[in-house]
Amino acid sequence: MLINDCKISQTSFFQEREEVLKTWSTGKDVNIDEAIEYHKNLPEGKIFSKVMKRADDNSQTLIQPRAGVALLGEHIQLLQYLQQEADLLPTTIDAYTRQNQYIEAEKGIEKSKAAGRSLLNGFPAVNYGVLPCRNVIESVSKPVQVRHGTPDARLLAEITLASGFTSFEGGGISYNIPYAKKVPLEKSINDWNYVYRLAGFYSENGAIINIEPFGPLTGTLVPPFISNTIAIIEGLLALKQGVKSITLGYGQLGNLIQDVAAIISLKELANEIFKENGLFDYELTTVFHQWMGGFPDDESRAFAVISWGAATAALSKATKVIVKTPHEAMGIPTKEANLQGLKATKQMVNMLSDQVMYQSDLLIHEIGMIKKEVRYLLNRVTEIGDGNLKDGVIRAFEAGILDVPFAPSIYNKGKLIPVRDNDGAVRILDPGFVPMEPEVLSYHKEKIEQRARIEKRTPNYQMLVDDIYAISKGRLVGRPRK
Amino acid sequence: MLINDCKISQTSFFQEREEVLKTWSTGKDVNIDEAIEYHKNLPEGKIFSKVMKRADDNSQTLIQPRAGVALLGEHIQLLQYLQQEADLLPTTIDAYTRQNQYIEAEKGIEKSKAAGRSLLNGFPAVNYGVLPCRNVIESVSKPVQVRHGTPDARLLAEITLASGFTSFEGGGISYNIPYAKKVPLEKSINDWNYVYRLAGFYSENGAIINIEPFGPLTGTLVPPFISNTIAIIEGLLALKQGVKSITLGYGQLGNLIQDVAAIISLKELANEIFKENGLFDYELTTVFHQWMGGFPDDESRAFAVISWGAATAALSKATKVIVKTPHEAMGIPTKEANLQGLKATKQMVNMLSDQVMYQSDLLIHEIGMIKKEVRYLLNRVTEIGDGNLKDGVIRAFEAGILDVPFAPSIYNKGKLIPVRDNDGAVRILDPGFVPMEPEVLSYHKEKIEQRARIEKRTPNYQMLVDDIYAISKGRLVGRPRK
Amino acid sequence: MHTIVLGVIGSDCHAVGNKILEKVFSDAGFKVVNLGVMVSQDEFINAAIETNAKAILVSSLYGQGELDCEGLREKCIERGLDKIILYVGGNLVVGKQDFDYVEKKFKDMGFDRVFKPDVDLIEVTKLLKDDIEQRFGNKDSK
Amino acid sequence: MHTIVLGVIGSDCHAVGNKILEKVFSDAGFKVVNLGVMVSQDEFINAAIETNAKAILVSSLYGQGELDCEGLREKCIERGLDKIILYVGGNLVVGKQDFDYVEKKFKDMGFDRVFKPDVDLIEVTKLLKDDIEQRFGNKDSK
Ligand code: B12
Ligand code: B12
Repeated sequence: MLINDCKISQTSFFQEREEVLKTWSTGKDVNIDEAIEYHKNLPEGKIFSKVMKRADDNSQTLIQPRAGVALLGEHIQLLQYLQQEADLLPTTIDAYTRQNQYIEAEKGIEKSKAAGRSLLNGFPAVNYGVLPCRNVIESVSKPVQVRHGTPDARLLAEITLASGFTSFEGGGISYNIPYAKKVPLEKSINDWNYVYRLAGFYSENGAIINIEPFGPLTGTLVPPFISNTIAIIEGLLALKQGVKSITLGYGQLGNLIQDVAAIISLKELANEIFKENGLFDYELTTVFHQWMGGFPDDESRAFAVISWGAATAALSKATKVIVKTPHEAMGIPTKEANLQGLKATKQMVNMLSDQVMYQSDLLIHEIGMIKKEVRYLLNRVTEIGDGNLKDGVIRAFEAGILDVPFAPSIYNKGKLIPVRDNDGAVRILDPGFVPMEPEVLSYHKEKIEQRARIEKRTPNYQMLVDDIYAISKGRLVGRPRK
Repeated sequence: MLINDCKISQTSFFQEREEVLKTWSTGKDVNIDEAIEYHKNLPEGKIFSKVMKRADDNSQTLIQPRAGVALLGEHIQLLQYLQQEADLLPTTIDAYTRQNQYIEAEKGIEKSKAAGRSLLNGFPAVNYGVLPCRNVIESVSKPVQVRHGTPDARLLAEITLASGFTSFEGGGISYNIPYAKKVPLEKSINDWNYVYRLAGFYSENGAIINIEPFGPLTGTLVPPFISNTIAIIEGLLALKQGVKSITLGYGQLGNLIQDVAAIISLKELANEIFKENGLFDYELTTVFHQWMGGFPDDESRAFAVISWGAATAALSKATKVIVKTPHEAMGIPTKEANLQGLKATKQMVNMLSDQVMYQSDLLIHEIGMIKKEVRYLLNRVTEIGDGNLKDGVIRAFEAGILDVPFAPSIYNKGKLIPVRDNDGAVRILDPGFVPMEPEVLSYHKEKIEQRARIEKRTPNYQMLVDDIYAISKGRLVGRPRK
Repeated sequence: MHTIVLGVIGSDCHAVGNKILEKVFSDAGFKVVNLGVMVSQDEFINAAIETNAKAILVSSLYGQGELDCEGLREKCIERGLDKIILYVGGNLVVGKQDFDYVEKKFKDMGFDRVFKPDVDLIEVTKLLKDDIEQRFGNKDSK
Repeated sequence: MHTIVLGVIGSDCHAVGNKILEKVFSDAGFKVVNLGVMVSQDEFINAAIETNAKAILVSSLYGQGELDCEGLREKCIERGLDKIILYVGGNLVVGKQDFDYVEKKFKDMGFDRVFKPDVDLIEVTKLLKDDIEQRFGNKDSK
């Protein structure tokens, strides 16, 4: 597949920029030239792309939590506390900021001050602005990334990149379809092309910004070929805008072979496709998310889910793993619970870092399968876009060719139905309008029928519901209730 | 290999029995005929062999804790509490009883009553006697096993089997060499042949007693071929005395492939060798022990170690897994901590029960390797015993042909030195007097040299010490300290 | 058949539970008007008025429910929905907090019932039927 | 070179830590008389008398140390070892208990120092040298 999307021109980028910086008062403090100098003076150990690259070279798996609270001082304390165990730090942004509701976020800050605890589910970076955010960067000794879920993250990117954050999560599909209801893809892709261009501009000027599309999407039974396809698309879009450090992600599903195959095929195929498109000047790393769906509320059981995610991440040799906590099912974790998740993960990753990956027929088959599915789907998307990836994506979602299960967006068809097979791998029960080669689809169906036979029921919505609850109720496959 | 050990004759068994029952006052209450009837009236769900067999048929992995306290009422409460999550129950015996120090145990009971908490590290079943022990069996709804570490367990077996315990752990090697200092093997093997004969007598009369040799031995870097050899020897000795349900065990070392290979080769080879020896009338199941060496004292890290054990057990399709707790490094767990270990394990085992085992070249190679090593060693043991297994074992330990690392027994040479290879698998640095085929030994050495090269040091005692501490300090291979 | 309005309040995008709630309440014989995710207080109230609903079932998963739900009862009364039943469920506040505290907080805001994430939904459908009959009488009137 | 006696008390068979202690204290310049596992109070005292040891290092891992260590100090005094240094370390009681409580309990029994399992052993060799010099003077006398 070859795409013809182009880089945003310098003029139109800077024109748009002017508007963006006006959308909230803190925008006026952004000075990109000064910011680039600031980045260049950061020590290597605080630069995301450097730390990721080194880990990848050493086949290491780094660990990173999610964390963000409303108040600046507390947010800094939180990160300082977590860096004792974490290799990479996050700053998770609150849900109002994600919707560009800065007035609501402002209220949230005030109410949090009054309540003496965070009433926001993250750190409202835009409201704080550049200097307070630099405070975050300067108070810790590890690289910090912005993690969020924002369809229009232009201002957030301007402010946080200017503040010295060296990595920015998201993409025009992955931060729209699972996170928004009514944002047109045309808009979110444009807005994210802006973000990529901004990151590209920094990078071209010697301040490399790592970009990480959000792999897990809705985190709920998303088949690997869907999420890998979207990850590669977002990777292509980002590289086209001059991004040089890209981390592609995937959310654990629970079947070891499928999960390892997903990470391996993601990295291999992304490299192939980037190069086919004449893109060579980049560093590609991977991120594995511990299970992103519903967690068990018992903390001991949650530890097992966390540990299995850590084990799979290490065996897949993902460059980093995003860590859940024993509080996952209940609410945003305390810093102590967050550290617990990190410690369990670190122990596991370290114990497994010394182990080689086994090569089995099953694994090789699964890798081949996912690559084949992704290539096929990518070709359909480019075709329908007449070679233009952005147009292809928009039309593909419209037609249901790209389809993410359980997504809240009205621009997502929601016709594809996944269920687990008898080994817990996620397969396609009904592709909806997603194009799949007939023999591939029948492989999926066969796998599901095998499970159905064993469970003595026909695969239907109830099977899917059982799968949704399965891990939180203590297993992987949602067996019929007795 | 063919062995000529014979079954103890009825007369000499009952002669010895009379003496055994006199060694503590509670012995006089044992009535074997009544006891066999008692067993026959137990519901299937409380019979160890039945529950194990069913699990094995369904490729399920059951979970079992360790637990025992000094006072009867509290011990019952403890088991009732644990059975909400456990599939199989234990009764762990205190260390005085293990040394037949019933007077000390009596004092321990009294002092525990006075202190209001258990001062013994287990349940002193002999001191309680048959009827109080039946109270245990009748207060719970799952099968209960005696777990201990007693070189001379004749009276303990008499009392607990008469009480309705349907499984008994141990063997003449595995409950001597790691647990005692000065007990001659001749004595412990004879005493355990008595126990096996007793279990055989029950079994021949319709009350099947499950016997489980203690696989992990010292739990500290015991190479799989050593522990598997001893497990198979004890299995043979047990079957020769009429035992019909046997569970062979293995203690996790931490490298996934080696651990899975150990369980698979153990089961396959045991079956081969039992049949070669004309033994057919038995049910063989397996038990996998979560890591038996030093644990991390941080509870979150302990959860990761527990979870990795659970995962490996499930992937190896062991019939049951013995569960550690987050308190492991600190002390005998509270009942809550014990339950936590069970919950994490259950979650993991259930999530993985749906996954098929991968067949990789590495795994197949490792299985073949262990089988080859065990066969070779078994043959040397039988040879040196002139076909008699008991004599062979005694002479083999004397000559260092059988040798268990870190064992406290003066009858163990302690010349074999294991260390981990670069993937964390346990290999032989120095076999001492343990016979190994040259090409096998050089395979081990090569593996270790590979690690030594990477670590830029020569393999020595410090490497071994680093390996001993490794898991408790957060990794699998004890890398040089910086 | 009782009509009920369902939705996830505020800027919350968690869609999975919402789809399951729709299914369970439909199966239990309710006429479900599902507004999906990211629903404002006004959208809830408009839909309830338009469809003559007996209850509004609010979900909040993302932690900011405490901020989003404030004033909903008052607004309902303002708009003439003086009898409407208000349920709320999910991960209602930020962090793992004592449920009694959370329940009281939302009851004080005017919710009739407050649910944890792991509530048995079949039980809730029964509760809701009872509550509706009690508040509106056994007939199908508002 | 100071002589010290090492062993695991009572019916305790935990051998791994004992082997490491022997190595560390030998490397640190002590003459170590290692009695191994399952050592009775009398065996400790006999060895200390025979070898003119300055300290007895007791290990207990299996939880019953509380029972096994009772009276060791008194017995030492009875047998004329009135100045001997007594250290104890390991998992000293049954269960995960507050270390302050454990330390006090064993100090009350007459131990000079009480150690957790994860103690830095190099530190302990230094402490022991200091303690010996303080109690016995800088010369090699008892
Ligand atoms: C999947 C998931 C996501 C997916 C959602 C995809 C999608 N669009 O649906 C993604 C990755 C996008 C996501 C994003 C975020 N998430 Co989220 N997410 C989850 C997760 C893991 C599972 C949710 C789920 O689907 N469960 C399965 C369904 C079946 O269960 P359920 O949602 O709980 O719904 C049931 C019950 O709650 C109950 N119920 C719900 N409402 C009502 C109402 C009534 C009346 C009744 C009776 C019952 C009821 O019945 C439902 C059906 O059984 C939960 C944690 C968990 N539960 O394990 C976190 C969680 C809900 N997310 C959380 C957060 C904070 C976020 C983010 C803000 C990101 C962040 N800071 O990390 C963003 C939200 C952005 C936004 N605008 O909303 C927090 C909320 C924290 C809190 N309350 O303190 C949670 C609890 C995780 C955590 N511990 O931090 N998330
Ligand atoms: C391996 C092991 C075994 C092996 C021992 C093999 C052998 N012969 O050596 C086997 C399986 C046989 C075993 C048996 C039992 N064990 Co065990 N075992 C362990 C385990 C997992 C590791 C011990 C170890 O080798 N650690 C590595 C070494 C290097 O560390 P260490 O032993 O702690 O020693 C260091 C320190 O303690 C310190 N130290 C020790 N003594 C001293 C003294 C001084 C002066 C100083 C300064 C320092 C010091 O320095 C040492 C070197 O670093 C521990 C739990 C853990 N730690 O994770 C349980 C543990 C010690 N065992 C325990 C128990 C109860 C038993 C049993 C009674 C069985 C049972 N009920 O389950 C039997 C004991 C029977 C008997 N007669 O003693 C308990 C003790 C409980 C308590 N104190 O509350 C523990 C803590 C497990 C638990 N949480 O239940 N065990």
